[in-house]
Amino acid sequence: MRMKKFINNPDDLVPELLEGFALAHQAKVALTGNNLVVRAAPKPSDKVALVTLGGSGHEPALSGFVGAGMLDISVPGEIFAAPGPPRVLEALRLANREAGVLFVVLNHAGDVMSARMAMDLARKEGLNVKQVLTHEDISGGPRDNPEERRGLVGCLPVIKVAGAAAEAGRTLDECLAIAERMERNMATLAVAVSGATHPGTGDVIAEIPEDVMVVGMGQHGEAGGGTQPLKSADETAEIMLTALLDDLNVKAGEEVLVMLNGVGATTLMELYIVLRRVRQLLDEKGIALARSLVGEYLTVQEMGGFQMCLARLDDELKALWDAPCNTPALTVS
Amino acid sequence: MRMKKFINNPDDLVPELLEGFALAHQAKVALTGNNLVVRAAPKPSDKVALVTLGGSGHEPALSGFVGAGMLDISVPGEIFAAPGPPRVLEALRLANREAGVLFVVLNHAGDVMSARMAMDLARKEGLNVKQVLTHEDISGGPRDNPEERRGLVGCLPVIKVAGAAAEAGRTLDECLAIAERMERNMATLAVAVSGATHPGTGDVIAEIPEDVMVVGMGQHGEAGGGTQPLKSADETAEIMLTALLDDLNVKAGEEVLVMLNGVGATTLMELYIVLRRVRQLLDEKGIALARSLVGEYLTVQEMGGFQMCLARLDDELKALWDAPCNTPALTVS
Amino acid sequence: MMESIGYDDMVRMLRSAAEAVRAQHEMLSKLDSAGGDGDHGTTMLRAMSNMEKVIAAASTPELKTLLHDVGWAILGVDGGATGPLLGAFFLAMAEAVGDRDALDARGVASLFAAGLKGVQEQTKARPGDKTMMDALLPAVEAMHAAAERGGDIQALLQRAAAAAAEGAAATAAMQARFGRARNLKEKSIGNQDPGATSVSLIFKGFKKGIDAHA
Amino acid sequence: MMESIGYDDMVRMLRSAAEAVRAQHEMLSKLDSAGGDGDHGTTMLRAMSNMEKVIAAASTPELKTLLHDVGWAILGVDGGATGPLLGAFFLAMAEAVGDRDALDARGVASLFAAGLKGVQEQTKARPGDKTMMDALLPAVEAMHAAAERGGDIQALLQRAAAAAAEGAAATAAMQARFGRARNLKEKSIGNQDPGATSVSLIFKGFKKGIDAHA
Ligand SMILES: Nc1ncnc2c1ncn2[C@@H]1O[C@H](COP(=O)(O)OP(=O)(O)O)[C@@H](O)[C@H]1O
Ligand SMILES: Nc1ncnc2c1ncn2[C@@H]1O[C@H](COP(=O)(O)OP(=O)(O)O)[C@@H](O)[C@H]1O
Ligand SMILES: [Mg+2]
Ligand SMILES: [Mg+2]
Ligand SMILES: [Mg+2]
Ligand SMILES: [Mg+2]
Repeated sequence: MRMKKFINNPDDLVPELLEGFALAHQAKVALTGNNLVVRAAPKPSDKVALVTLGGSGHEPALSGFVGAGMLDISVPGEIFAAPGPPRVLEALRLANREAGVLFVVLNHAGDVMSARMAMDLARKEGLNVKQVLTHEDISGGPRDNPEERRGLVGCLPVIKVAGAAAEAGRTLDECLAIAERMERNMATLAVAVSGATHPGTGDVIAEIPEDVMVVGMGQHGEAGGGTQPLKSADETAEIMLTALLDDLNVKAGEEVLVMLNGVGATTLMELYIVLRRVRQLLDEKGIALARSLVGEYLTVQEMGGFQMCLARLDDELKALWDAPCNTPALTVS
Repeated sequence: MRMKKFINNPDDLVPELLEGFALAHQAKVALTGNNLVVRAAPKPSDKVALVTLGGSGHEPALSGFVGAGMLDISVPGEIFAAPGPPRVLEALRLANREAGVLFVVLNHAGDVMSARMAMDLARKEGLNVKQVLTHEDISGGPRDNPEERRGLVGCLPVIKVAGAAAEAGRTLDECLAIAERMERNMATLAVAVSGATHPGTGDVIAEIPEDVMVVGMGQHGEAGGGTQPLKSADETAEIMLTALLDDLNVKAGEEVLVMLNGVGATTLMELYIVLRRVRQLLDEKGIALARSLVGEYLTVQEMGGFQMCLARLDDELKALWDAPCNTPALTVS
Repeated sequence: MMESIGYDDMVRMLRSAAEAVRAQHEMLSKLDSAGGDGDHGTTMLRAMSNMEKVIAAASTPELKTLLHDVGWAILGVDGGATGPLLGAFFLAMAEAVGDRDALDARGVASLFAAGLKGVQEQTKARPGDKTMMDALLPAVEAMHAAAERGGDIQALLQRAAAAAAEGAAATAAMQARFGRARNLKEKSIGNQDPGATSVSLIFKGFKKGIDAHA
Repeated sequence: MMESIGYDDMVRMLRSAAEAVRAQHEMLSKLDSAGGDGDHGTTMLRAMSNMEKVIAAASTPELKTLLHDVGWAILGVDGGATGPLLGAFFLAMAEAVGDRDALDARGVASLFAAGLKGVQEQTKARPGDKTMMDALLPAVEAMHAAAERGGDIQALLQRAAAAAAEGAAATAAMQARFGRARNLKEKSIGNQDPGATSVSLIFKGFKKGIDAHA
């Protein structure tokens, strides 16, 4: 059976999708010769630049966050595979400036390795780059073992607040501190109900039995999550929110952001139903749902499921979250 | 087998999803007591108001287009079912103003009937309402038989340009003329590769055999389309674009808008690949791809497939398309 | 022989129609699955329970108010094609009944004829198009013929129910030209139309409601 | 007995390694499907053809340039874990080879030891963690031992290939602690590690490349 995707030669997936992406969003982004995604209108060079890297196949992430108020450059890799260090190094060179470069890396083995190597080379060249690592997937292990925690959709709030800080003219160290504060104050959990097909190989990347859901599913259908009977929207919301609140130790009176990120086949309809329950539960606990974001931001092809990201907000983070941005995947005006 | 959706009692689908929708987008929209979706900040009453109606389960459509620059009120119905005339009439009453109300109706039997009845009652009450009907699905029949043509994602450009005209203070007749000009100059074709589940009943709403795609699929998986072997992205793009160009009789030197609307499980990755091919084909024909829009705007649950909407643009329509808007599903700034 | 019906009879008829539909709603959805979107049973269920609520809440025993409220309540169902058509049916009857509080056989027949006209204002569907019209029109015509022949309302409702059932059955052989099923073209042949089937159930219910009390 | 290798030998070794990997890339992806994301074979294929292109395009016959370009070309593969690790291996060898244009057995052993160190700078994985390290480390150690015992580079590569194959086979019994497969926890036991298998194929290729010409 052929996979039911509108693609051509699987070897051309990434260049073809990037060509269409740049075309669709030509007012906001552009492609360089070696497929780095940059802003159509570059940020003034006296402001800190933001760079990230990551595998493709998760559209709109991560290149969808390139634009005013968020990223300056994204380095897209192959399908589900981090880009190699040479292109990452080129991106860092391209972004380099006196004000400095903040490099946002999601905790996945390939990304981290590629980033580390590029950072080593960048430092040798005297580039002014600092790195923030996102690892907020609580299914990976306890909070004090951050290396085991993957980076999921939490990259978005980190990029958003650090991007806003950069736009506001904050220094590299300030941007880094803001990114790290956001990072420390967030937690994500994913649930999946149905698998997806790897568009390059045609392999099913997470087969999930009937009547079952997997809580703790990784960004590419990596196994390891807790399999349990399918639950209602309300029950699922409660299971996930409870785990996240526990992990972050959120107390009554605090303010939070909740992001619900559909990973593919799960509808907005469902995410809205879940958000409604999240609010009810937070109300009961006296925690304020200060901000929310519902949509598809970091997908896993046509997988069914979603990621719930909870983040504790302070006044500064809230203001940065609200700051305008204008990217293909997120616009705040 | 239970359907793999995060829902609760199927009877509560619509109120629950609307509650979450309004919560997620509270800066832009609000819910009235009887679940009309209105703007959070109403438009000045000296400007024409835009109202639409339609079944739920197609999120973000249609309520996702309520906000500055587009709709004033949307009347969401049950899952895949038009709202009854009483709530439509209430929406028309709520929107009514001296400047008038433009009522956008998609050509589906239930919507049309409900709209007609509400319009009759509205006229009896002396409300100042004019209606535009969208019916751009070329699979329904030839151009001179518009009643047979369903309204698909073409509602979006119509709402966009008419909404921008209203915002600019144009009269009701002008807004209507603009909406009708956009409507006459567009054509849509849908392709589906995999079915979806009706969230209310659990029924599969379009079973599509392996290795097959259906060109001309309706918005709810209504049968009637042409079944053919699954094609590559490039071939599918060509089949669809050729049919649309033919229907609209677009000539070299003209400018078009192309919208690719993912209906559920089909990824942005695929849509970008298709858009890239659309541009190549238009280039070959000397037709300018003046604008494009790629995303999920009018979905059919987790169905796999997409709608391609082609629209001929003139300078005025282009300017209205580019005008700012700020709605849950579309933001232009 | 029942020569006249009043408010209470109408209430019985309506309640019995609701029961008849409720008993068969799964079958109705199944019929709709074949060519439409499979929701007709659910929609009819909602329409009928809206109707029952209105009946239970009625404060003044006026036919006009009853029929109007029933029509409006059915319109309030988000039911695609069904709501507006069936709602228009009752609204037109309310209009026609005026301030009468009792109806003889001719009165009943012309009341239903007015209902039919209300539906026809909403749709161009004609007999043979495989819609609810294929049950409704023969039922109303049968009423008219029965009223010409004599004054018994039981007989009149009996004829109407039989004609509606026959009309609904005949839709199986038709090709749909209205509603979602028309997209099926020739493939729509073979299935009985759900809307016509509902109408026949409603007329069956009207008859039963009167019979049970006669 | 082969006492020394130069630029042409290295080219033969690398080309033969590419062939060995290419012949087995489907098996490599299959191994990766069990615990990872099933792309290891594809990634290795890309890495190897990048390597071949660089070799074909080389203009000056210097070992240092060759190894550096190979390392950089492999890094250029968007290959998740594999690119950086394997790339680092060759880059570190390039650094270590300096401007030598020929290597004796000890030289070869220490060159590969430098490569290993380059990899270790990129990952904390140790033998027993079920990664490519389980093939690479024994292979490099076997080279060292072989070089101590005598100067035959063929024998040295023979020992290295055998040790890598053994190390790769042993990963089947291990629980993954690095890479995507670590998410599987105990369930990762039973499958041979794809990265270790690649390394053993590469060493097999090195040996064959020399043997064929010796
Ligand atoms: N234009 C029309 N005119 C008359 N009857 C119609 C029309 N469209 C649909 N119907 C009737 O409605 C029935 C379907 O009702 P229902 O399933 O409740 O609505 P929908 O098709 O909107 O889901 C059809 O079987 C048919 O009898
Ligand atoms: N942190 C690590 N240290 C050492 N080797 C690793 C590490 N992570 C992965 N590997 C090796 O890489 C192999 C997987 O390679 P590949 O599939 O190409 O990369 P990815 O896992 O990113 O898809 C594993 O079998 C393992 O041998
Ligand atoms: Mg990979
Ligand atoms: Mg319906
Ligand atoms: Mg129906
Ligand atoms: Mg892999």
